Amino acid sequence: MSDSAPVKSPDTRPNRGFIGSLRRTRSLSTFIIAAILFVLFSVFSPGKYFATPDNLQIFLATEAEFGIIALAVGVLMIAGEFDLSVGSVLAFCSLTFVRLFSAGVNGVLALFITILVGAAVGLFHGIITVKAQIPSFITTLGGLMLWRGITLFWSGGQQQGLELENIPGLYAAIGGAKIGFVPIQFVWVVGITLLVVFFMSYHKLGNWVYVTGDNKLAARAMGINTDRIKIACFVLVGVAVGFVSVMQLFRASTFTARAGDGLELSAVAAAVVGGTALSGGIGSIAGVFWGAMVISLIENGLVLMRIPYWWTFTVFGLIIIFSVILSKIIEARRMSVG
Amino acid sequence: MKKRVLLITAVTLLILLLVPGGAFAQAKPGAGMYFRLVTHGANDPFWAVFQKGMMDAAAELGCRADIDLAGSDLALQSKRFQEAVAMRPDGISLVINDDKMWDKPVADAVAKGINVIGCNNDDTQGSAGNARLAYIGQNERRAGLMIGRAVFEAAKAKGWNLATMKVACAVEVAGANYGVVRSSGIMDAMAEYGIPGKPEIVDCTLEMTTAESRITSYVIAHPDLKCLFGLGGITTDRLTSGMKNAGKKPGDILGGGFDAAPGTLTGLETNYMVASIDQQQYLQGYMSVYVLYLMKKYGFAPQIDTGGFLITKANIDLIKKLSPLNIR
Amino acid sequence: MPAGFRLPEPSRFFIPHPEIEGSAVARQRLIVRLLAYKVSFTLLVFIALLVIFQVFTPNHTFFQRPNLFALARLAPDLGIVALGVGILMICGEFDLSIASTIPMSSFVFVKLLGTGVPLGLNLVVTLCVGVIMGLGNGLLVTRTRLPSFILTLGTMLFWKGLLYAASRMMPIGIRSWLPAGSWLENMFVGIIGGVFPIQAIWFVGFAVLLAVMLHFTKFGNWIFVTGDNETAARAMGINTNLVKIISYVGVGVLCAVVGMMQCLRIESFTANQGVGFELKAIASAVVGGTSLMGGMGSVLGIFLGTLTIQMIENGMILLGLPAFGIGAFIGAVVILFAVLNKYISRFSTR
Amino acid sequence: MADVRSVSTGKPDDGYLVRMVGIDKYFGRVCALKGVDFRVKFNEIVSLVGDNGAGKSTLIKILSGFYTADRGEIYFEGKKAHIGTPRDAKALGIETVYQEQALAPHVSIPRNVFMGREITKVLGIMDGRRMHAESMRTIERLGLQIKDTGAVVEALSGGQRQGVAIARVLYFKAKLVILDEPTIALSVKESQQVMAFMKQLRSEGISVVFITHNLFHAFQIAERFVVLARGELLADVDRKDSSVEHLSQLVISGHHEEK
Repeated sequence: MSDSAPVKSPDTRPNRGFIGSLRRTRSLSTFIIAAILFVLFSVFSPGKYFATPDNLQIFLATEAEFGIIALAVGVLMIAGEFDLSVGSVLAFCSLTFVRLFSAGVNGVLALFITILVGAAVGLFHGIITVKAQIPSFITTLGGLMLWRGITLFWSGGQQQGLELENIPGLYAAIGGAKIGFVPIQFVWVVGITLLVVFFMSYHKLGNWVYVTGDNKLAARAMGINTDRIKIACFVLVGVAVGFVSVMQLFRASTFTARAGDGLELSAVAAAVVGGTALSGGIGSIAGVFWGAMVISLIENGLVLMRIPYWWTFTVFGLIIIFSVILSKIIEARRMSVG
Repeated sequence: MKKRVLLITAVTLLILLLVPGGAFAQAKPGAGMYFRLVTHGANDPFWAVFQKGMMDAAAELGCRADIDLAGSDLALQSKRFQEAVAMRPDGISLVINDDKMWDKPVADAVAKGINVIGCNNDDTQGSAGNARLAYIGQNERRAGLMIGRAVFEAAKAKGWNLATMKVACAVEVAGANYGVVRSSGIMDAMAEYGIPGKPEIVDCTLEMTTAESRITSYVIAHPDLKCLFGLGGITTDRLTSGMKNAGKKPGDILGGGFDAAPGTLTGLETNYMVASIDQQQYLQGYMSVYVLYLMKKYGFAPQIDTGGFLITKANIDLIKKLSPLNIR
Repeated sequence: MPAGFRLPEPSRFFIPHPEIEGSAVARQRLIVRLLAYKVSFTLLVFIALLVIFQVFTPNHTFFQRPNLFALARLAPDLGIVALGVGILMICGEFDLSIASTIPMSSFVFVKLLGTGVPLGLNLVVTLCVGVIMGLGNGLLVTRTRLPSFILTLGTMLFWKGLLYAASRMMPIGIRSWLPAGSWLENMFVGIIGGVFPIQAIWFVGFAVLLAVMLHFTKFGNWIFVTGDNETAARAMGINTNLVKIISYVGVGVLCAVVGMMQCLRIESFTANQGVGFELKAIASAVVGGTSLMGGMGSVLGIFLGTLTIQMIENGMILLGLPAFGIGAFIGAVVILFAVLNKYISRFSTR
Repeated sequence: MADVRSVSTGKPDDGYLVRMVGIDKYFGRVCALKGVDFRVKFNEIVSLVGDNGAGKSTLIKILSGFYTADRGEIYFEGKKAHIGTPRDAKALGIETVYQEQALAPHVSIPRNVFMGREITKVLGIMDGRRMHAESMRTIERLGLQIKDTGAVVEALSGGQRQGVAIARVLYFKAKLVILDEPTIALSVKESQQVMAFMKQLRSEGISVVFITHNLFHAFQIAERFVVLARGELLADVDRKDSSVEHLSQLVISGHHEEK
């Protein structure tokens, strides 16, 4: 991605037109991919069941769960770090909530504690990664096994139901209500996206995250505590995972120790499809939002297209390769147009 | 670059076009019908056989059927069920692996006029606990009970002291539903035979070498181990090699498990294994499609117990013949 | 930032300090100098683990024959692949698609057995599967210049889908076509004198071969410089794309060998062969001191790293830790190991 | 050497912007700096020269707060100063422009200029419009022309990038700017541009420390030269008392030769 080819006086040419706007808003290309997929699935799904309220509701609700985590992972990747442990931490947080709740803890308090637990896990990963200067890839690979293991050990692998009837208010706020046609989860992800976009684009902390990922030494020379920024991003991922764990728990109403399996690579894929660089410093929150949308669309669309299970892997693989190549082409065009 | 993009697009489209073809043979009784089998299963041989049954039935009836696997993630399975409902198929066969979480979704789907039946696992209260219209299969817990009985009977015959016997289970996906339920069945058998305690569960992963390595280590680490179960096809397959690696002779530890993978058959022949359960999941997949078809057409709502088949050294030849056909 | 906060002095960790380097090294004691090489640290931990496991396992089962036999017979599966993946990482790239290359080659091997092709030809064709899949990855990565982590994630899923579609995830036994005791079986999974598994010899053999290649040949040097500074390497006339492609092909071939080996030992193909190896292989290489950025590492390190990772799994169970959720211990150990590794090497470069 | 050392006994308020006195720095047992004195007057361009390993960068890192000296004192504007962190140095008005470490390449110019010291409204929300206006104004003040002001830094030429980094210190009203090899990877034309920036800085009343290997660049612009060798101060000469040949001989030989 870091094409170091010298750019010939890019400042002399205006930056207008369609490609220019792609360049300005990196997220647009991902949005276009998402839109194309949406149309394709709507038109070609057998019986046109894709664009029915039934399907869109479950799609939007589950997209939200995935999207919130992908956003946090995207921010972390912009800061130059990775998190492979989100799936396991999700299961761990789910279990925390279920255990607290079934022990009679107030629902809101339990939610709060669950988010705190997620944050603590993020803090743990962050401190180890930053202070010991270990690649976050390894720290969170360890976390991937560690938290799943602890979850299994603590739960004994047993699934556990949740008496959601006792907390109608909280249930509605996080997983049950619909606003018109749109499930509440999707309202959450849109709200959170706007909040994160605001922070990353208009708040100084956002700027610090970008420069930390882009050029850590420069950021440090300018007095930015890059270690703290990175740790904060890990904590952010933990908070997001903690919140989503409860959201997912409310939708499924049952805890399983295998919750979130494989989520880590999908989240990274969503961020990359949305134009986030694996090396840090590059990426936009809107891009990650649409990247998560693309991945979720494929996930849901393939089912509705009645693609047999085994082909979904192949199509997924192709789409991942295809989207990163496409964003690279747009990138190259953007460099040449300036 | 452009060429490559075109190529990739072409390949994708080709796959999309080719895949749905084939099954639409006309003039068969089920032509035009579409069924969906929503399971919590994983990419393992058990569900492959289940799926084979589904595909065979669909081919015979000329209908279409697809399977959803969810890797024991119930949140995902719940999503898959909602998606299946959104597709308004002619019927859904669902693994009802929780007494509570499926109550409302199934009732809603039935209210929408979709035939939903249970397979492989049912609500513990049967039709009283869930609005599903029919049930096909054998409870995983009963399968666990069957294999437990078989192995403990052999242990009793050897004159071992059942009150102090150590039992362990190897599982591929720790925490996955099938393992939890099957080991509960084994625990029921332990209670029947007066074996105290719980079996220890060994986390083995789906990967063969890792599984074998962990089983071996576990057997070495626990010289007092007497009965070892594989809770799935892959661990059962690796039990024999694990015991051999650990220097055990046939009969030192009694093995039992599920499915008829090649390694399992070797174990039965060489007496490392006492028995293995064929849960006849082929039937569950096959009958799901047939029942959904008949239900759609004539409104039948049967309860079918597909039973379990105990594979031992005595009947191994039959299994050996059928195993390569992916039926057992 | 609190007033008392002090930034670490970057040059100690990042940049070799030109002012101090020459004289400092001369004054370092031998043991410290040895420790400065990550391999010796990996070796030290390896030996320490051996001792710990032997001393603390009940009945000292670690060094008893059954356990050593199992390790020697099973460790090479991941080990051989990890060697290739580690070298690829030194070259600056990742390969997650090994989790599909292994079962794919095994599948082709079994299918060819069914057609009655001569074993020698079968062997060659199966290796070719590895070559083709490696070549595909290599071309994709070098042509697109996109992060290999994400590209090979894509190819892994791509091949996985094809494999599942072709095999329908069913295991296929080999005994209907290949009676026990064929030369291929003896060659790959035989047990010498009934005590020593031949896989271990293959593992060591590959390690020695690759070590010579990496550390003593021109091509090995090219791998290092390609991973360290690709622009510089290209400026020196090294075809870095070719180096990377060859490294990918190497990984593919090693995967094909392992796929076949595993198939012969298990006596069947299963679609889940190699699942999880992709991350474990990377972890092995990192534990062995390979840099995730490329340009740093050694075959001995990777060799010891993969043995360490597998020994930890084995040892944890032997220690009698709860085997349900054993992953937690392994995860904790990976983190602990990485931290320890970092601090020791920091101490030794002081 | 003795004549140089005598300076350190001068009174605190002696007309220097910065005085570093008797600086020692050890890395482990290795001595990187030994008794080095270094002064910068108000409104002056000083060139710090020396071969690799002479201790230039260590000295500068002490001045900019990355390292602390093991011994010695720093006076800033006549007052004794404690510089423990980069932030301390910035608070005093000492800014450092590193060649590769100055900018984040994928971030826009205003965000680079204000990195770490963003202009904020309430609750840390950035005032993007003002940041943009201020940064462009400063860049123009420096005499730099950038048309696409929304461009990321990666799209700029090497000289322009240095300009952005220097604009930053100009904006924040530094009193002393340290430029670490600012011309090293630049074309002749771009190097001239960067040196023009330095002149502009001085004309705004800012002192400049210019670290370089290129003695021709140094001689073209600096009024005074400080030569280090093997961690010790070798010479401190005004331009009028020196020549490029003299300097290069000092740097190469590493010791004084009486002319």
